[in-house]
Amino acid sequence: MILGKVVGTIVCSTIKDGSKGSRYLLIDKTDQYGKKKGDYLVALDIIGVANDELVMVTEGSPSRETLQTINKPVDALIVGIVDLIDENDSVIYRK
Amino acid sequence: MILGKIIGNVVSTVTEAAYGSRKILIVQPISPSGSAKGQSFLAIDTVQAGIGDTVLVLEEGGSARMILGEPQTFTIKAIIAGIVDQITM
Amino acid sequence: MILARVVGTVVSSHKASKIEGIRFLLLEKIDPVTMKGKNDFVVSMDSVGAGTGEIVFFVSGSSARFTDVTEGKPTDSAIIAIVDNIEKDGSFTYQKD
Amino acid sequence: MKLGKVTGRVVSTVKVDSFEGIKLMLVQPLDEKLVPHGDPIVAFDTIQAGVGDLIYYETSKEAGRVLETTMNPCDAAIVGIVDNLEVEDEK
Repeated sequence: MILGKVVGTIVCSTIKDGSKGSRYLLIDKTDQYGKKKGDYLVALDIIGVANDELVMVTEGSPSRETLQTINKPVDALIVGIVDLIDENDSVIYRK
Repeated sequence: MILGKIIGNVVSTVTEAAYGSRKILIVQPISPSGSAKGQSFLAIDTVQAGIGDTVLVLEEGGSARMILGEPQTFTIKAIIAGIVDQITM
Repeated sequence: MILARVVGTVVSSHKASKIEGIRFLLLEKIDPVTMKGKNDFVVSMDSVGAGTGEIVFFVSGSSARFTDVTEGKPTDSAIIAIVDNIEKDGSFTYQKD
Repeated sequence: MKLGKVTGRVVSTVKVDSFEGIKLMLVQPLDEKLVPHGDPIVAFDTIQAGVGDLIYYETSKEAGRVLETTMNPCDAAIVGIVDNLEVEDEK
């Protein structure tokens, strides 16, 4: 999973993802310290994430491996909100 | 399948249970002319390949499990499926 | 999923029989903040009826086969949505006319 | 599989159900000369790897197979700890 920050939302009225009311968020990829890289992707949110939160994003076909996304056209899925990262025994990110 | 060259090996005792004593080698993807391209990765050996050998690598989990005769639950993607003797173009 | 602008249509008269009758669009990936093109292009199957100039996002890899249009088709890229607006940090960077 | 080094831990309380109870580690991808390559990723750990360990990990759909539950949106999992690494000398 890669790390990224939620920076915005994408609203679409014409969408063919086979489900209603999906929430697509704009994610800026970050390093382990939460520093944004200016490299964006759109990811599906099924867990309820707020703006500016550091999240983990699964990419590719594993994104389809949940009950909500099975057999859906999705290649980036937010799988968790990061509370804390420690690196070499020191906390480098805390929510 | 892709062409690769064996550039190293990895010894590991703590692994996923199913890996057991399987041999793990470091593969550098190469072009048919033998020049390195892209990032190296690890693959399980099934053909007794050694360092310096040019090999055929299969990078698809289902096929890899089929060759090893392992069940669906076995975590694997890349295996070395053959040693290349000669490439003609 | 990656945001992109539809910059053209790709017409191919000689193609695999399995992909006949499907519309192919040429997409340029964009930066969602400046809305400028990144000079990085991809050909994608259209499942939503997007037109030139519209902002869309597309799915890559095996997941691209999971739309009505691309089901069972050999594809690695499919447009799944036309974007109405993009909100970043509380303000709109893009709003469809 | 790819080589990497475990550099830290990641804690997450709000996550998809199938991630419950799984250890998440921060892994820095390395090349065969153990030079860092790209940004760190978050990977599943089911073999009790520790911070500082040289490991190898599996990516994409195969990674989710380290768990017995079949539906699992995991795209990276540590599958082994490296004891010894031998790389051919540059010629």
